[in-house]
Amino acid sequence: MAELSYRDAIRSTLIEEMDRDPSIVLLGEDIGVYQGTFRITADLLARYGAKRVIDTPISEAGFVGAAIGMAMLGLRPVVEVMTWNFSLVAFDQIINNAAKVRYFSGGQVDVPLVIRGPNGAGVQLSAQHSQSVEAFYAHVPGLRVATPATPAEAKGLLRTAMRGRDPVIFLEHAALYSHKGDVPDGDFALPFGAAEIARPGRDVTIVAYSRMVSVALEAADHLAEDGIAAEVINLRTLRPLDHRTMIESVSRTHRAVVVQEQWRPFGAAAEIAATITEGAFDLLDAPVERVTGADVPMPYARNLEQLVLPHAEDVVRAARRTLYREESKSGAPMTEGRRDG
Amino acid sequence: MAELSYRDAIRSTLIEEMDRDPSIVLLGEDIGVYQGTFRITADLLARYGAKRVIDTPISEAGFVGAAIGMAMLGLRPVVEVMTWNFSLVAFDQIINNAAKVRYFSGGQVDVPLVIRGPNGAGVQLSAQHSQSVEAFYAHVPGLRVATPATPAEAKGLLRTAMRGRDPVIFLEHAALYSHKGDVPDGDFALPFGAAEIARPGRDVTIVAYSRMVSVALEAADHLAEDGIAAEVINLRTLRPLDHRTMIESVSRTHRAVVVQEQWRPFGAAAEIAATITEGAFDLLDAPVERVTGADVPMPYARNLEQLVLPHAEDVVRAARRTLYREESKSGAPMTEGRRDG
Amino acid sequence: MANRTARKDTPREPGGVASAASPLQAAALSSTLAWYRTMVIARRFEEETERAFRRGKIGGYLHVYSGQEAVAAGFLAELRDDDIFFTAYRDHTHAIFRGAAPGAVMAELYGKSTGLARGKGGSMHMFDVSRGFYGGYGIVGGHIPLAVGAAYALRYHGTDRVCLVFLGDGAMNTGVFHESFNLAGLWGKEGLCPLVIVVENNEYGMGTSVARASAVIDLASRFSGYAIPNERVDGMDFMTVREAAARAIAQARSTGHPMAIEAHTYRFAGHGAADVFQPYRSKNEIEDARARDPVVILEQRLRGTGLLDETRVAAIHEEAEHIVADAVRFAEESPPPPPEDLYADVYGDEG
Amino acid sequence: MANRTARKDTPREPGGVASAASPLQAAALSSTLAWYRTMVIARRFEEETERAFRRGKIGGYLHVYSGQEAVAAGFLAELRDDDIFFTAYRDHTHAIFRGAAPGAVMAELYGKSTGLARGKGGSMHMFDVSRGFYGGYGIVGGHIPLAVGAAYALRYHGTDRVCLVFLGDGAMNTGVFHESFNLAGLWGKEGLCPLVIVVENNEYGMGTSVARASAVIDLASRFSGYAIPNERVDGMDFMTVREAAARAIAQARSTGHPMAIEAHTYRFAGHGAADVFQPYRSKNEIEDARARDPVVILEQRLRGTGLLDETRVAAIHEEAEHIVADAVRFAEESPPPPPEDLYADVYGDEG
Ligand SMILES: Cc1ncc(C[n+]2csc(CCOP(=O)(O)OP(=O)(O)O)c2C)c(N)n1
Ligand SMILES: Cc1ncc(C[n+]2csc(CCOP(=O)(O)OP(=O)(O)O)c2C)c(N)n1
Ligand SMILES: [Mg+2]
Ligand SMILES: [Mg+2]
Repeated sequence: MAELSYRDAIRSTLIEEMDRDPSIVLLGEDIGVYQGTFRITADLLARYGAKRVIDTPISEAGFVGAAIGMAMLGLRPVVEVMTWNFSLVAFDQIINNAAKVRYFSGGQVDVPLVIRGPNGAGVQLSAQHSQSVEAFYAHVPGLRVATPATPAEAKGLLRTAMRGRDPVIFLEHAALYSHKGDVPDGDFALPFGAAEIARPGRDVTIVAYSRMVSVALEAADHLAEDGIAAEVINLRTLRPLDHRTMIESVSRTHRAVVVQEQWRPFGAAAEIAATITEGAFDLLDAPVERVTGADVPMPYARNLEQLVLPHAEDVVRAARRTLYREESKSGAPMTEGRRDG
Repeated sequence: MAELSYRDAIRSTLIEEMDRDPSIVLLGEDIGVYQGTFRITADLLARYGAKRVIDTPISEAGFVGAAIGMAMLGLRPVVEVMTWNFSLVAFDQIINNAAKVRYFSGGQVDVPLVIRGPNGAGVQLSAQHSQSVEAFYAHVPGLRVATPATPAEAKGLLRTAMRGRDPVIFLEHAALYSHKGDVPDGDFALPFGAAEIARPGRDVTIVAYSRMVSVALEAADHLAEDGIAAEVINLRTLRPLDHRTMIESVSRTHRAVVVQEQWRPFGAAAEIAATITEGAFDLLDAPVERVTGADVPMPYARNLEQLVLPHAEDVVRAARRTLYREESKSGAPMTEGRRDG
Repeated sequence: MANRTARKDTPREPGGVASAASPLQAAALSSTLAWYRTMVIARRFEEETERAFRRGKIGGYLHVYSGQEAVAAGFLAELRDDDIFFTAYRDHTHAIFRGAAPGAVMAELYGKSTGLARGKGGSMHMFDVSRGFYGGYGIVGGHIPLAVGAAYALRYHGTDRVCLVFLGDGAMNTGVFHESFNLAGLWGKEGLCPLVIVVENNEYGMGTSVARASAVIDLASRFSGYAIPNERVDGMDFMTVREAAARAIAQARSTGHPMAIEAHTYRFAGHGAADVFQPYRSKNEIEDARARDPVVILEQRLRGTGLLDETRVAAIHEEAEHIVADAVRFAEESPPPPPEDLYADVYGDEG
Repeated sequence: MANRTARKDTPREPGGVASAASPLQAAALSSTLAWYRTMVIARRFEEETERAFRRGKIGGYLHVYSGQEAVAAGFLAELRDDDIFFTAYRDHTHAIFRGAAPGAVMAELYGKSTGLARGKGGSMHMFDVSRGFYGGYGIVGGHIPLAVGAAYALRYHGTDRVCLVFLGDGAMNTGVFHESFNLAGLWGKEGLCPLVIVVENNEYGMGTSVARASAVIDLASRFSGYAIPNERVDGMDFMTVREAAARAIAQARSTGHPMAIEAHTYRFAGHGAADVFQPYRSKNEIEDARARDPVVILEQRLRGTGLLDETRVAAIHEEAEHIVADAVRFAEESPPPPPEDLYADVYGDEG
């Protein structure tokens, strides 16, 4: 057990796996000479050489596609997208090639590809650079989607991703890179599709992933002061999605809140809420509440950005609503209506 | 009132609006000399000339982006994507420019852009050419998403789209182009965000859009033989999404089924089901059922493709489950588990 | 570091099921006569697919290669057994030229479990990885970067294998074309991209001529923007293509640097089976092009050398009839994929 | 069909609020001296933004233009008032050169409601549509097709206005670069694309040099692949740039065909405020580049012509201090956007 930052957990996993498996190569913009915009790949060029740590031009579709071809030919590429926003120019390669080629080839190829990088918002990068892309990718069969919330998960899920046979969308959160936490030593790996109960509780279940897990835990603290014992579920991966853990929890708490950073309509929280409702309808004492980011392109101004992002107080209010300790949002405020465009 | 095919409803609307407004231009692959792969634009090159009917190279990001620029400078471009699958190479242009530029410019520009073309599956085009993209686009603020199910809607919604100030994702369904139906004459337009009750009923609400509306209506017929009066809601647009009509219906029927062609996880039906549950939780006698396509890339073989797509019988069974006339899927079959990757 | 694998005498059938035998087993690949014979078979095969499409036996899109045979033949004739290649969706003929059983190709078009992709892919997605065919792809230009990365991987593994990528003139206007070949040019400088690029310039992307789709019509010249050596050849003459292919493949193999060849050819049929009226080109234009039929051109060359005569030609055509008929029968009689296949091969790892 | 609009004497302030006056109102744009003065102001402005960023007054990314001033100045000096332009995210200076009040630009960086984009955009998204500045964009290459379509629209409306697009060397490796300029080349053949393309080649895309990012280093030559006339100029000399700009803009205006100019320049500061160590280049390299500071080069030229002397230069620098100080004060004192602004301008239509 060692204390590592989320950043170092990722970096050390890359090193451990690259030392162990020469078929692993890294590709991305400014991951080598520049040492990586978030320094995840610092010193790796010197350590492994230019053949294994490949600085690319600004050509996401090109190098993501090339990585798919490498993966089909026996390499294990790990692509860094400088931020997930830029993956949108490679969207077709990820959706139409990486996710599907195994299937439409009748199972003739493996695509052991990991695409990783920072996802999400929070540091005033404005509309084009503040997206959370999980709802796009988790919709697509053939992909796996990981959303680590802690350093230990970053290591454990990345190792599993790097040893698998399928393309993995590995969504780190920029705001978590400096967070520290205990990380098991050695060959520690975490399975996909297995959520964690981050905090046990009997009164209400709060489901979150990535950075929103800390928001959920903060909310749980506030609720505790109020005598409300919230159970916090950290999903860890969205595809596969762990139905069982959620349903089992809700069958005890009879209430659920789902927290998501991105736009509400057609967002990830909708799938999670629908899944819980389908699996535990008769056990629910209140509708599953969704706490999400505002349905607007991310504004630059700090005060507006803070209005967009979900905060612990929002989660607390939602949890209290499920317990009927707060009046509901019925007769939704003007902004609600506008939320759906 | 005239009887028109879905195809002719779209084509005649383009002509009516182009005759009326010289700022409208069409762009797309093979829409001119080739007359359009689905002949929507047949003869329009001869009628309006090459300056208004622009044949493009295979450069979706380029010409969608160019159309955004045209829209910012006072033109009203209507882009045809040969199929929506190809919009994925223009995804960044649509998400990061078309949807957001009004916002991050502080409201200094309009983007009166319509992107239209066939969406969905059904004719053995296999994995790369059989996608329904609505969940991707309906997630994004700044976009409007229309999903006409009938010739009248094709005309009424397209006219509204072509007269608006915002980018519209206009999702036609290839399998509907030859469908005929009555279309009001003259300046007929339909508002966005206003769903239609395609068939009234008191026992269960079936919510659908695009081609799945006919599947829902077929199911309603079968259910009727069984003494079950299903109300069918045709959403018409997904963004904005008409909450009121759905909630109002469910408050009468106390049961709902949502039908969607595409992959279940993180699909459009999740948002619809979550919205209904949030708005009518106490009125629901059963969990909202989702009937969706199988969670696999679309296979080519006809027998497998038919297994993927939702059919009326699936909707009937789901409706009967909400009425507890069919045992539930609990202890979900093996395929269910695999559905979520 | 050479890593030659001898062509397997009895190649394993796709999907591991029995099917009609491959025509390529009958004669040594190197022989021009064998290639003439294979081109005749491929042409007959494509004509048959169009018939089957009209009869509703084949669904989806169907893009045939008739008229362009000399391009794929010339290059695949020079490709080593352990080399690999990628194509767009106009891919039936490439599969047959590489040694896939026509029955397995036809079965794929019929959506049968014995198909080259087990019925999952159809016309646009032929795959025969056991023979180095890494697939046909349907998004125009979308397969290009895969080939660039595949070439890198071949060198990374320390082999002298090369990768070939076939693409159309229309694909040259896609963004991914530009990004991919800039990468190829960069990696080639390090000797890490043994890639041969084959532009199948058949003058049209669907209904749009090269001149209406590309700001420059000398397509090969665009590769200069990526420091990739390039030349233009007559794609209707098998011998010419094969010579150029030999040079390009040898170059790429020895240098690890990409080479590009634009083969000028013509599509005799419509873009796809749905392209009936072809308003974008004249009957005359098609007639003129057919006057330079690559199969006929090769036939005449061989008659010239005495390797072919009337009776031999007739025999080859008759044999082609039988092979294609067998392929159709095999496809007809093969079972559709079992329902369990629906969820097979979505993932390689367990749930 | 000329459609000249006189420069408004008191341009409306962005967001319609009062702010520090624009430095460009003081002198006729045509005067080289005025441009020297404006370049001095822009340089001081950028230095101030870096200070403010370190003080936590500015959030997000911050990309300054120091060292590249002669490029934007040379082109914008030749742009007519009714012409338009698009840029990437390194856009503060372009906004100031076009006449935006430094206070409004600084207020945008501070995320205030008086900002050039009402505080919605920040450093990467300066917009001043009233002056034909159609914005700064953050996705590399993403703005290029917008400019191509905008140019088409200008001609479609029957005007002789032109569109300028600034892009970086790194943007030349994006797919959308290729797709967009192929379209521009095609539309230009019809006289429907009055576009001037300005490549701001500052030798690096973030930490990646042109030679490591592009298979060819003669970037201008790539435009030949789209039949777009192109030339390369010294981007450090305002006079040289301005001459080339005059030619290119006149050409595009008269022919409706795109023209491309690669201006060779250098970025004095890090890529962004976070790029402190700059491991990708040496101190010496930066020193050498600073020896050809575009502001100093223009100063020396003007001293040579007697238009400038010691006292005049000192006065201009002092004035710049005041203007930038006023801009900062204006930004500091401006209010943040009101909460209601959150849902404003998501859509243009109701509901
Ligand atoms: C990105 C994308 N856009 C559009 C299409 C539709 N489409 C299929 S084939 C084709 C023409 C391709 O022409 P070319 O590359 O010359 O190949 P050819 O068909 O001539 O062999 C088009 C536009 C597609 N498949 N992918
Ligand atoms: C598609 C995309 N990929 C990556 C980035 C991250 N990024 C921002 S600026 C930049 C370098 C751009 O270099 P260049 O075009 O030369 O412009 P310069 O910064 O030198 O002015 C990169 C890689 C981005 N914004 N967009
Ligand atoms: Mg072609
Ligand atoms: Mg640069």
